[in-house]
Amino acid sequence: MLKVRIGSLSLPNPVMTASGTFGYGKEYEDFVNIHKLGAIVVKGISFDPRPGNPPPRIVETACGMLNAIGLQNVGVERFIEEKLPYLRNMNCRVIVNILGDSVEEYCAITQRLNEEKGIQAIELNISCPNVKKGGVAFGTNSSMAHEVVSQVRKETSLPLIVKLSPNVTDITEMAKAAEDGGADAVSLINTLIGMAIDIHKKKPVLANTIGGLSGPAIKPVALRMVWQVADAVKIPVIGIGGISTWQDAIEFILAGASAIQVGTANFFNPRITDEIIIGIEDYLKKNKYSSVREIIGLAKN
Amino acid sequence: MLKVRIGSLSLPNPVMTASGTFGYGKEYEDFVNIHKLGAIVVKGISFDPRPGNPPPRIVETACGMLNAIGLQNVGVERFIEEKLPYLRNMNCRVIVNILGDSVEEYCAITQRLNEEKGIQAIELNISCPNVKKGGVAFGTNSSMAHEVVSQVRKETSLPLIVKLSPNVTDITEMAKAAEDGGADAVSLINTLIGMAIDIHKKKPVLANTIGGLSGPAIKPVALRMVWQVADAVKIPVIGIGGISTWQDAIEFILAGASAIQVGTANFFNPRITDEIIIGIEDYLKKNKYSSVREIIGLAKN
Amino acid sequence: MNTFQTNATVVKTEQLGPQIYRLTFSAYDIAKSAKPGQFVMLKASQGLDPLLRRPFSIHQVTEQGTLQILFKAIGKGTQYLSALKVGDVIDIVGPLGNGFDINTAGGHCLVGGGMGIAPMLYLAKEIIKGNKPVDLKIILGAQNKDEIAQLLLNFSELGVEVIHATDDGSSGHHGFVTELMEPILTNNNEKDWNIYCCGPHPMMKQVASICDKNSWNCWVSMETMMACGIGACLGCTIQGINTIQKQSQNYMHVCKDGPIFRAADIKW
Amino acid sequence: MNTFQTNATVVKTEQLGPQIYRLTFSAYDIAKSAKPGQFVMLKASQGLDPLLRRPFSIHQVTEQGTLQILFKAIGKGTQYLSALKVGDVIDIVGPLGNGFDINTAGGHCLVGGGMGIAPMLYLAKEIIKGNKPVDLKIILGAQNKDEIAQLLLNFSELGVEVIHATDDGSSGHHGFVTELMEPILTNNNEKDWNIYCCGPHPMMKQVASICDKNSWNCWVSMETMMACGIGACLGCTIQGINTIQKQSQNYMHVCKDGPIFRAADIKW
Ligand SMILES: Cc1cc2nc3c(=O)[nH]c(=O)nc-3n(C[C@H](O)[C@H](O)[C@H](O)COP(=O)(O)OP(=O)(O)OC[C@H]3O[C@@H](n4cnc5c(N)ncnc54)[C@H](O)[C@@H]3O)c2cc1C
Ligand SMILES: Cc1cc2nc3c(=O)[nH]c(=O)nc-3n(C[C@H](O)[C@H](O)[C@H](O)COP(=O)(O)OP(=O)(O)OC[C@H]3O[C@@H](n4cnc5c(N)ncnc54)[C@H](O)[C@@H]3O)c2cc1C
Ligand SMILES: Cc1cc2nc3c(=O)[nH]c(=O)nc-3n(C[C@H](O)[C@H](O)[C@H](O)COP(=O)(O)O)c2cc1C
Ligand SMILES: Cc1cc2nc3c(=O)[nH]c(=O)nc-3n(C[C@H](O)[C@H](O)[C@H](O)COP(=O)(O)O)c2cc1C
Ligand code: FES
Ligand code: FES
Repeated sequence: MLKVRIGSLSLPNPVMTASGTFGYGKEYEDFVNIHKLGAIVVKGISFDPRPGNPPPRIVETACGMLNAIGLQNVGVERFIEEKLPYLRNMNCRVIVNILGDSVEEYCAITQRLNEEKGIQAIELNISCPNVKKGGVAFGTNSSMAHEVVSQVRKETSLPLIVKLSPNVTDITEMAKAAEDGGADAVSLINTLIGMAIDIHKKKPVLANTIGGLSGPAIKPVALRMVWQVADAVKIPVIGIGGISTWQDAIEFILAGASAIQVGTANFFNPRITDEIIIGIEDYLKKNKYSSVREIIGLAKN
Repeated sequence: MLKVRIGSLSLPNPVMTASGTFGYGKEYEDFVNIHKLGAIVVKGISFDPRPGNPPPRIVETACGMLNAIGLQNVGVERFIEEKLPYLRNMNCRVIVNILGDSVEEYCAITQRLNEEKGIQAIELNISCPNVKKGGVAFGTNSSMAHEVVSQVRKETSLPLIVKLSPNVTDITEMAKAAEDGGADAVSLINTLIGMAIDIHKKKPVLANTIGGLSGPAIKPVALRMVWQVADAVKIPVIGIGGISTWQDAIEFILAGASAIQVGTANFFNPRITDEIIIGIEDYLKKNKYSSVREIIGLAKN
Repeated sequence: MNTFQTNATVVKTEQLGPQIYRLTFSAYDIAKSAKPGQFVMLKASQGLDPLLRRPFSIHQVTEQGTLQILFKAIGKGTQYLSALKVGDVIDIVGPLGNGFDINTAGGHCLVGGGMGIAPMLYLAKEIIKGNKPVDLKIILGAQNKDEIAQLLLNFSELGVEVIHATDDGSSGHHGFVTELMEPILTNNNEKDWNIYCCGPHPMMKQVASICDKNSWNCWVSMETMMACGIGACLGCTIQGINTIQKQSQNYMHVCKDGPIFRAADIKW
Repeated sequence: MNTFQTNATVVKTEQLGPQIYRLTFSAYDIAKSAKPGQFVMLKASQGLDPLLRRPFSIHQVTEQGTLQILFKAIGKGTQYLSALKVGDVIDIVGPLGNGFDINTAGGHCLVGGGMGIAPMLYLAKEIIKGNKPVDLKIILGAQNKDEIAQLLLNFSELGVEVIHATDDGSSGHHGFVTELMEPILTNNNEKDWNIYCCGPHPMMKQVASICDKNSWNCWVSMETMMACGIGACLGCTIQGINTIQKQSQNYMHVCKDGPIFRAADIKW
């Protein structure tokens, strides 16, 4: 009843965890049946380990939070050595979120991941600045996005999901660039760029000045973008942004998402993904649908 | 102590009301000393009256709301006949927010307002779609923004404020276009585009499908944009977006805003603007500043 | 100054049915200037969630300056209100809207369904106060006995005819309030009925059509989502009928132009 | 399974000072597996504001499976908690973090300032339980008498030496807790002191430096903003010292690597 397909990838249910909000899976083993999740998208992996930004890295905002973790991660080698075996052992479906400062870095990580078993898909986080092209983010320039997607596409036959940034004038243009580049699916949205100021210290709260806004606050923007992108591309759309209840998840599916990712809500309710799976199933039963696929994009009719 | 200047316009304090959230001023006379406000920005005025969108027009979201009022307004003639005399009588500082579907409409409204006394400034809402140019919004294309600003500039010697849309990849580009076009100030942000879906009806909640997201939820995005724009232009910046407490107002001023506008907060706390004026004054005293101008952009040092 | 923002103190809390609550506040200024059919906007959270105030009809006011609302706990805001205790303070804006115009000519019939019963107690008292001898009939509807039993006690104290219906037949007429109107009102020698109605949209639509057929005056209390309650946001729109004078989109605003409208002015 | 998410029922509420509260919950699983220095994350709102859970040290646990927190109401979340009543239910995650390693060798000195006193009661009890005869000194600090008077009663029941300081001199030593450490500990024949410290950052920094000077072992309980409390968000970063093995940015995470750290590992 809950089965969905993302390109060649078949998932038992449409509920995934969003990158950077579920650690490497193990962090939630006491709260959630992690092997029952649609998939776990792990914290973004770069080629080399990254220390991340200096603290403070997070601040709470109205119904949301800002983070400037700075993509701290263990790097692809240690991920494979230290984190992947556990997830493989637990029979989890693993999607590896990758990031790079250059097309070459994205490709190198992909090559390395290709050699490993137990990875179901790769999610390309294109919100990073391209250091070679003057720091403009891959995710805000459609020709750069197209370039990185098509290069990575050449490196792997794993399903390739491209994760879009919402900080653009027209997200459908970015989605189309990803589709043209050979993506099997797009996921959206990443965080909105925001900031907060400490009025006592008279300085930005985050050491990094700006950070990514996530949580329930951004849900309306995310839902609108999913709605637009679902109209613009033929590949499946994965909805992300502020999903905190099963009702939120249903909204995204009705808007055209084939699956959803839960991010910030894991922090304030570590059991939320299990609850959402149950909630979706109940909704389908009460509304007499036999499959979640029947309601994908239904609000468009 | 609270006096600020926006170009040639001198205001007793930096607290204004945001267009569309304070009616034509009179609606709040029982709650606020409206003549003591820095200024009242009235509901957006078009040349002819507009009926607005069909209902439902609003929906609550997490720490925010979506509206699709559809720019319902009485048109410039009835505004001058029915609304302006009251505000003039009350000795309020009036900023008229104007909107149009073409450069000509913006210019025609400006010409008409020019003939009237009791208007302190014009705020150009450039978030409307340009019907002549295929419906692309003036506010998301910097050359179209430049065009409309420079044409309106020719029509009036009143201070001209250009109100920017946040739904762009780079808001500083829009701000610079406004500055180049001859704006005396920029105000930001207008609403983020969002939507909500009714999972029982399986349809968008708003009759218009999409709407503008406002309220505390968007404050981090607004503050970040004000911070960026204050660095990018030399003209004063007016901060708008989710301001609900005097602390929020201080954050925007520290980020570089010379004045602020309060929007959605008027709805849930009709007395809020008075409270913010008092709060700013107290903050300045406690921190031993003699003028609000001393703290504009202070968080940048 | 006839609208107020006050921090009102809860002086009494009652649970009248499964999810039905009644709160009494001391809010002197609001109570003093209120009239039946008007509403108040309550802040229904401590923080920013839910963000917007919630509108409630004024259920009763007293000489002592207390004010009552009657509500069903159906979501976040009303659940918050249902947990308030005596002594708690709540931020309240009102009185808002236009209220019922009590017609001095003819007989009066009040039709309340569900929480649409709320404004009817206040209205009934005002009608009784102003008109002697009074020709007043009250028709109330609810889902079941539990929802209405306690409220009936309040209405029965008025000394006028009160009849009621429940959806499940557990009390009163088994069926809809609309089924009770014609039998009661058309058998009556009084021709010129003034019908005041508040309840779910389909019920009011039905009442409006019955009144239209019988040429009775009919006023209804409309509900919409509201952000401000004072005419500033233009969000609480409903569609009026299209007359020759009014253009095709005759939008009216529930908080300012209503919540009480002549049923004949509404596009149902 | 050693971390739990539970809906705990409030079984006791106390106000111990002007803004100081103590809550007792029945949370059997958490209480059973907790150790001193660990913390819990509480949902401190009904809705989404505030959004994130709030971290609190475990103040005491009982055999019966109750768990206590001690806190100061300083903002939205703690104000919400301070208004909880017996019977209210609260969503709680724990026990979290690493807790204090109780060194079996040497004497023990607990230094708690402000709400940093919270974990000290639990720690003191555990030290007393495990070590006989016990060489335990407790030094507590607060702003004034009102803030500490009631807490002192709890500590005095332990039967060990408790001394205290207040900023305004209204009770105990007039000054900082840090001023009390050396006079008490260096005059003592015990050389090998284990210092366990929790309090405001400047105080802990000072304690760390005193310990360093005297070559005492020192553990501190660090505070940062936390989103998840379980090592998932990587937001609760602090900077560790730079050693040759560790690179220049030796970031540690308070919720997983701490909240208890060896003072010598922190970049103060
Ligand atoms: C003029 C007026 C008078 C009213 N009088 C009463 C009354 O006397 N007793 C009573 O029980 N209810 C009354 N209502 C309805 C009451 O306002 C809603 O039940 C309440 O707002 C629901 O809030 P919630 O947070 O509990 O529910 P939510 O979880 O927010 O929503 C539950 C449902 O209520 C609707 N709703 C939410 N907010 C509003 C709003 N601001 N305005 C209108 N509808 C809303 C939603 O569309 C949704 O379908 C009145 C409404 C209006 C407009
Ligand atoms: C491991 C740990 C143990 C703690 N133990 C105790 C305790 O036993 N007793 C006690 O009174 N306090 C304790 N605190 C501090 C307590 O978490 C904060 O006082 C509380 O989160 C404030 O919430 P608020 O909503 O009332 O305040 P807010 O209005 O949110 O903020 C007030 C201040 O508290 C800080 N703060 C807010 N949220 C957090 C957070 N999630 N983590 C850290 N700091 C935050 C803010 O930076 C701000 O300066 C502990 C903190 C940590 C990290
Ligand atoms: C603390 C934190 C860390 C994140 N790290 C990553 C990351 O490494 N890679 C990535 O693509 N997205 C990252 N994100 C973005 C989320 O995956 C998600 O797109 C975003 O938070 C919006 O969803 P939400 O509102 O449900 O949190 C991070 C978000 C948060 C809050
Ligand atoms: C109901 C409503 C109507 C609005 N109408 C207008 C308008 O007519 N013209 C305009 O420039 N902005 C309009 N806005 C945008 C506000 O002026 C403001 O830019 C935005 O709401 C963000 O501020 P806030 O978060 O404080 O509300 C409207 C906003 C709302 C909520
Ligand atoms: S609720 Fe704002 S105009 Fe009616
Ligand atoms: S609070 Fe999330 S990693 Fe520590």
